[in-house]
Amino acid sequence: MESIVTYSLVLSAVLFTMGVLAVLVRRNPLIMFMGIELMLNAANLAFIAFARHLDKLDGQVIALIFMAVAAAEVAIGLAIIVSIYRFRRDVDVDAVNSLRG
Amino acid sequence: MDVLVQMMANAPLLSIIIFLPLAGAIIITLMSPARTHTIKWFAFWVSVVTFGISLFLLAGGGSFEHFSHVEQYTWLPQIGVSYHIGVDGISLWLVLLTTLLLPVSILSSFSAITKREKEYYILLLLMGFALAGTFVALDLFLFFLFWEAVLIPMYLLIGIWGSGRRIYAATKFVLYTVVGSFFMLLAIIGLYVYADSLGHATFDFIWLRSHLAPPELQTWFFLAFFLAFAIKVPLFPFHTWLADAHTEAPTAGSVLLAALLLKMGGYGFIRFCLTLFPEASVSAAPWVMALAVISIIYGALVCAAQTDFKRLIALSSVAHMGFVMLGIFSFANTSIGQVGATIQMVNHGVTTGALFLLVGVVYERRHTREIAQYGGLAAVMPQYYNVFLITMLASVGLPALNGFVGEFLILLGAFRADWALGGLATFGVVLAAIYLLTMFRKVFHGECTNPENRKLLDLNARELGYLVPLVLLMLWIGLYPKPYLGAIKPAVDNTVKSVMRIATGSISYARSGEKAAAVLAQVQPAEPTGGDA
Amino acid sequence: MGVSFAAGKVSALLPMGVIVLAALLLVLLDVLWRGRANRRLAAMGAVAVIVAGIAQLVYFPRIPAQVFSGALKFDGFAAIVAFAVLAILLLTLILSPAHVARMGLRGGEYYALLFLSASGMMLLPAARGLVSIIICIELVSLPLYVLAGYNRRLAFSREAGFKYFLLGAFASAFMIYGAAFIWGTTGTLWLSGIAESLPSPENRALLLLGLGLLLVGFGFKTALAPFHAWVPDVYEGSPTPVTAFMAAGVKLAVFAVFLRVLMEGMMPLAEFWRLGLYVLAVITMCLGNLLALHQMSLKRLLAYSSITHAGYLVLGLVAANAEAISAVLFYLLAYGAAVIGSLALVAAWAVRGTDDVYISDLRGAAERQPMAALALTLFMLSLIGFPITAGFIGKVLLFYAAYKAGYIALLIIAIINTMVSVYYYLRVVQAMYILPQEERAKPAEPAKSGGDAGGALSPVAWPYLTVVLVSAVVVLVLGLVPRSLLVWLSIYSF
Amino acid sequence: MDYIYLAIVFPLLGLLVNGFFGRRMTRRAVGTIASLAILGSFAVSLVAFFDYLDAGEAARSIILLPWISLPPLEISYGFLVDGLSLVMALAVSLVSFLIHVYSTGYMADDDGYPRYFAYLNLFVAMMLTLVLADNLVLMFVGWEGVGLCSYLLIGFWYKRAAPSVAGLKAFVVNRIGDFAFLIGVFLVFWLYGTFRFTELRQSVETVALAGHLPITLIALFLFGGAIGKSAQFPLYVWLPDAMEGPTPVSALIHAATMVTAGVYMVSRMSFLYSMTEVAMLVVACVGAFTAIFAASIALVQNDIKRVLAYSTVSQLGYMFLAAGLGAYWIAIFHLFTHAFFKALLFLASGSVIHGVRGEMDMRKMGGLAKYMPHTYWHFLIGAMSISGIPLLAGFFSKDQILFAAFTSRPGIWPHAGMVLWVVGVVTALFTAFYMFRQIYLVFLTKPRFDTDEIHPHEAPASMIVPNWFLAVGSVFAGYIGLPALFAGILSLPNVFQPFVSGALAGAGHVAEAAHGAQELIKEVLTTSISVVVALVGLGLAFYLYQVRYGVTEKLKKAFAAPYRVLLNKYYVDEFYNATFVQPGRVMCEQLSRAVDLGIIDGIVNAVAFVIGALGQILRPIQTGFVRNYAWYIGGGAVLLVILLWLGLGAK
Repeated sequence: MESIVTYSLVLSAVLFTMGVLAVLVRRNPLIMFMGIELMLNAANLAFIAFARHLDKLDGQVIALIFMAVAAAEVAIGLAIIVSIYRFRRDVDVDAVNSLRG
Repeated sequence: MDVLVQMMANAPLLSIIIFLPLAGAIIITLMSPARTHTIKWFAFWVSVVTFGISLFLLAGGGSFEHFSHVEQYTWLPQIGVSYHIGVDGISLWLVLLTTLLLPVSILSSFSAITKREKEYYILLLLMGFALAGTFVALDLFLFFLFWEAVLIPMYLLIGIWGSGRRIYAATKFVLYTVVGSFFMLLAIIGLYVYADSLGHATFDFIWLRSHLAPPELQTWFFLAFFLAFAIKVPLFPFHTWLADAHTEAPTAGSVLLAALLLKMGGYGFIRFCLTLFPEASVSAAPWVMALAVISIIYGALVCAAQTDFKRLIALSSVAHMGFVMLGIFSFANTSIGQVGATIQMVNHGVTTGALFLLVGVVYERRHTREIAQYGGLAAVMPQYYNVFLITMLASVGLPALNGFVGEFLILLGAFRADWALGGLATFGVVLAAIYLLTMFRKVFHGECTNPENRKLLDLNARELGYLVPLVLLMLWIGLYPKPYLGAIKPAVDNTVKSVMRIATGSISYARSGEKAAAVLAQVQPAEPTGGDA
Repeated sequence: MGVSFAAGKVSALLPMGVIVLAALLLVLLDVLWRGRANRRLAAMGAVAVIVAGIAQLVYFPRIPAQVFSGALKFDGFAAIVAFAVLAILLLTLILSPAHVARMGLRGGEYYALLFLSASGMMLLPAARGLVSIIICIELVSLPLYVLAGYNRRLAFSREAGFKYFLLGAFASAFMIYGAAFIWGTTGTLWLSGIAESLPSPENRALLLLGLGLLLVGFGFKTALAPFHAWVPDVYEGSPTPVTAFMAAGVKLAVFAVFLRVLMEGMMPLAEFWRLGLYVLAVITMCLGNLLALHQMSLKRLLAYSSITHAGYLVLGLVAANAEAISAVLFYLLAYGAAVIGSLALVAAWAVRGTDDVYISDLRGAAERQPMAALALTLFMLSLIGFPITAGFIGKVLLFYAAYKAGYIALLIIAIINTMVSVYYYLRVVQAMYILPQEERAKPAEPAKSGGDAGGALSPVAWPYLTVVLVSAVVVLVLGLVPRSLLVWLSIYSF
Repeated sequence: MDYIYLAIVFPLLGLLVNGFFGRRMTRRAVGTIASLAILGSFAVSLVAFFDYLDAGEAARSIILLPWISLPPLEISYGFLVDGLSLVMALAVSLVSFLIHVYSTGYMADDDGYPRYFAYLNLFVAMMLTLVLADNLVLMFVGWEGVGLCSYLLIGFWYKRAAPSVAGLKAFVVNRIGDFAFLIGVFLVFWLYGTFRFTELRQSVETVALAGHLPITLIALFLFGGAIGKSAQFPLYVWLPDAMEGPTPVSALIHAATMVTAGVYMVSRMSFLYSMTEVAMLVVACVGAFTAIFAASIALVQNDIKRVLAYSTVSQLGYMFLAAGLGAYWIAIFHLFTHAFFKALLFLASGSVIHGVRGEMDMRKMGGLAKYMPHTYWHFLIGAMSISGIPLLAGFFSKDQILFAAFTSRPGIWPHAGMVLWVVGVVTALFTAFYMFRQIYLVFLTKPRFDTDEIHPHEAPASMIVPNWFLAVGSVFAGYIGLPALFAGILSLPNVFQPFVSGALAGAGHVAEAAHGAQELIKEVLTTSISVVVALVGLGLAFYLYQVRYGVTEKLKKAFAAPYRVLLNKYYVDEFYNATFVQPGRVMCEQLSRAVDLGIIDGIVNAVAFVIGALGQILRPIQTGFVRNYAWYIGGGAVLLVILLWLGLGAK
């Protein structure tokens, strides 16, 4: 496996982990959501890298598709988060737990 | 009349017996809850008609060695389930007992139940439906269906119309039973898979009976079935649901519980365990017999300490059903034990059913079950005294009453299979006398001091109406059991054939003393060779 | 399959085409009718569903139909799922108007979103490549994120939507990342392809990593522990019809495709994922049951029960044999019927301002509304897996499949869980039939003893009643005479 | 003789009539019906008796109906008519009839009148079933049936505590015996495959298994039943308490008939017993011990009926002693005579009690002879007969028992005969003493009751007439079975022995032996000894209670300790109470509370609790915080991947 592929894979792994951590440790929904985007892009990066490795175009196509998916998610997600904003000024997710048990 | 008999002989009797109560229940759902009087009598007559029809089972005059009145319709061919029912000497009397006790318990509820009558009678009829089905199902899937169908009506009967800690009792009853039955379901599926592996995916009892699973499989299946049945019976360590359920249930509920639900266990053992898992049954026999004997002794001892009228009778079932279990698993070269067990199931149904009805009579008048609350009733309620006396004696196993026939045969068989356990069990006869007579004494003898009791009314016509038939039955079975045994014997022999072949091969009866065996070698012509003959 | 963009038999797409169009149409109509046409919209939608159903019937794929160079492959299995989804959608539509009105919401997008999600569900079982699968799952989920939080007036609902979305997106990110690795190691995303072009055993680590991450996504959608945590909150918070739609629909569609992915794509890797799913199944069953024991809110109880049932269903996945396919599908249908029915009653009885019913509110239901009580009892029994109900047949089939595959230990765990579950399902029956009005069932715990109004159950309005009756009938029919369904399932499995 | 079952049917009819319509009929009618029913049985037995003689004394067994038939198990309503059963049937029905008649007077003003006669009829039916049965199980039916009737009749006055307790005690103690009996029955079946006496006898005698353990076991277990039913040591305790019942009941059930069932059973199974010397010796020893043991207690009792009760126990001991020595016919003979004089004694005592307003304590009686002459004579005759005053029934039967003991040489313990004889003689002494002590205390010494308070009166005719019949019996019943010696002197052949011996084993070797010359001498010797002993006892009583009236008080002080022991019946009841009853009760309560509710049910509830608790404990994991949930997902992902890789490692 040529080095560039390996590097980009490692990079994507790092990105993914950062994304996960962002979701796990940050309390601001927007930042968490960014983390998720980071994870998605890590995935895309992985696709590209593998495309290079396998020498197939599919990977890049797939990456594009998933960007679209990500975009859709953003649209929905922001809407939802905004709707939350409407009702509570502070957007600390740790304040949102009226449903539990 | 003959025409009628003919007609009935051709009719799908069993299906009618099963579904008539169900139909009745459905019709009642359409009635207005306010019209309790109509509902009562309607339910009553439905059950009476069912009983009448069930009598035609005997009309054919055929022997019940093999299944008769068989009906089989494919139901779910994709998974090899068929609606397959039939009755033989073993189930015959249990079915009749069911159809008899249904009207009895309905009649006994007329004045006892004063709230939500509609639901009550619907549930009673449903019980009749499910119970009858359980005893005639010849397809394991169908059997399990009816087996479970009994639970919910009984749960509600106890829960809604029960007394005291009724919710606890009801929940305990269901959960306890479910524990067993789901494992049984697993085993049933296992059997199905086994049949499937033989290229004939089916739940059909008849087919499975002729294609036994290999012993090591049998052992597991047996254990699963054993748990389910042992809990229902109930056998010694699994009996604690019984006391609460029987005690808190309304009278009719207790009657059905004691007389029929417990029989589902015994019946299950003799019909399914012995037939489908002969090797396993034989190797388990010593343990089961031991448990049975423990149940007999332990149950009796615990009874002796009860202060609650109903609880005492409830626990006495532990001892009595212990006898049944003992009989079923006493494998020797004879089927006497199993025959005894089968007839004893009927006896216990009649006797204990009657006892619960009798307790219900005074409970309805006094609303207490404390034995201490009573005393000196003999003077106040002479009729009641006499009926109770006979019933109690039947329960004690006095000769010339039904209890003796069963217990005698069981013990005879058990003694052959294992003289030590048989002997111990025989001692249970003494204990039964102790706790029942003591209770009897406390309730009926002595001065009637409590003013509450002084103005107690004796049995009225309705009460006599449902008690007398039972008493007559006790006398009949006690004095002339021939018709009953005549139908049971061939069926049992036919059922236990395979078990016996294995058992007589194994040690399980050589234990009745090498000496005796040696003597038996010399003594003969009179050597008893029953069972597999 | 290759890369050629043969459109294939597009006619097979017609049903979901109808649904998608309907979705768009509903948005337009909503604008036209200025959002005051809740009922009419629902009616329109119903018509569309029926049309789609007919289309589905007409173009029933007796021989599997490839579309978009095999990205979608319509076969009997997919068709059956599609039918079921349509049925679920229809029932939801019947429920919705009344409920939407009661909650004082606007109709428009609500229906559109339902339809979009439904179209995704219909596509899912037909999807044949990981990409299409993931897209379909997104198509199913995104509208639901919104619907979950649709009841904006209720904090619960907002919170539900928020949680569902955040976690859902999180999970799907895992899924996509997993897909990347699978593609990278096998060079294909076609299920059939994956099975063929597996890397040599020694360098499968990455592939397995990918598979694992993929399973995370599926686990999340099907509510397997430990990915289940969102379920109770979302189910409780969402508008009840949406909950019903999710519980029945999402489970159905996702499990169907999950089955395909594992059995068509990953079978050679079975030895690996079986272990993983085995463990998940055990955790899921036990956790779901134990947490359900003390619930006060019927909706939440059902949420936990849905987790438990997901656990049971995994038995089928682990077994992964021919029997399992029809068993899982049957079980899903049985479960769907029961859960929709019960949630319909929840919606009908919803206590003012909560969109939920507490078990303690059910007291005396048997006397006030005997038929409804009877129906709810029936549903509970079906969820337990009691004879003469669909649930029983479903359990038998499922257990049979698992037994045949030789997972006795897992079965025993499942059985024990079933026993435990009896307790909390009976609590519902007990409340309705046994407990008198005045006395308390269990000491209602402070946090949630809100709706203890003491059996002030509103009478069941006709839309709810219809749904209840339909589901009751289904439960009974599938319980007593499931012949034809069993036949279809045996023919149209894959 | 096929009609013999009618003997059982008549009383049953009486039961039904009195049971159902008794409350609506006059007392006279009830009494008459009951008595007639029994008379019917007597007539039937009598006719059967003559038919039997005509038939050349050939045993007949009639099978009426099958009862429990599961081939090879065949139990039927079959009756065996032979000398033994006929003698029993005759004695039972005759005595019962007389007692029925007596009861019509004695119970005249009791409100349980119909119930009383219904029970009494049932009893006779059961007793006849017992003696006529041709198989062990049917015999057991009668066996238990009479037990039931005794339970009902002892507890007849259920309103008072004592009778109902006594009834309970009787039933339970009997059950303990029956437990052994049943086991014997099972053994019989599994050894010989039949319950019918005739077949049993064949297979026992054809297959020589003498001294074989199983046979000994059977014999001992069956004897266990007899111990219970016939109130032998250690199960005799119920009989004295049984005196709580109405006196005629004590006379009929607890003296004349039921309690002798054990003796009858042993004789009926004699063919089996004579196969095992061990069992025989056990029977003899238990009998002898019981005889002297009970007699010694009777010496000091003050309750008029208890003395008789213990005397019954002791007389039953004699019978077993005889049976145990193989002298079955003598056992039956003594049973026969005993039925008369003991019934007579009880009925007489009944008349006394009736005369003194239910007083039973002999210390509060005395000098009643002049108030109730008939009763006095009855009692006197009975007493003389039982104490073996020459030429009365009791004399002959008891004398032959002692002679049998004197001459017998059991193989396993040759000196047993002599020992048993000594015991028997001492018992005879005791018997004579306590009987005449009773005579003096009750009838002869000066009154010890307040004469203005109580005006003793003679019993009505209905009570006196039957007693005269019994009195006659007590005098002459002995002459049908005279010992060889007297048979020679009075040239009255012994008809009894040959009549019953057909049914018995070993045909009483004792008697044949008696023809030898030195045997005659021995017989003279023993006879004279027992006569002397009887007279000594009489004289002692005369001396202590007549000549030096009151000296007994001094004696009581002198021998305080032994007196108290005897008065308290060796504290046996207390012993049982302390060792079995109380511990048993405690154990049951502990079992019920600690084990059943505590442990077993505890475990069940504990399981439920643990599951529920787990549910509660786990709930907090559902925090409601998105980030926790996210953590779960992340963790789950790691777990899952690891699990998958595990599979890799495995490969």
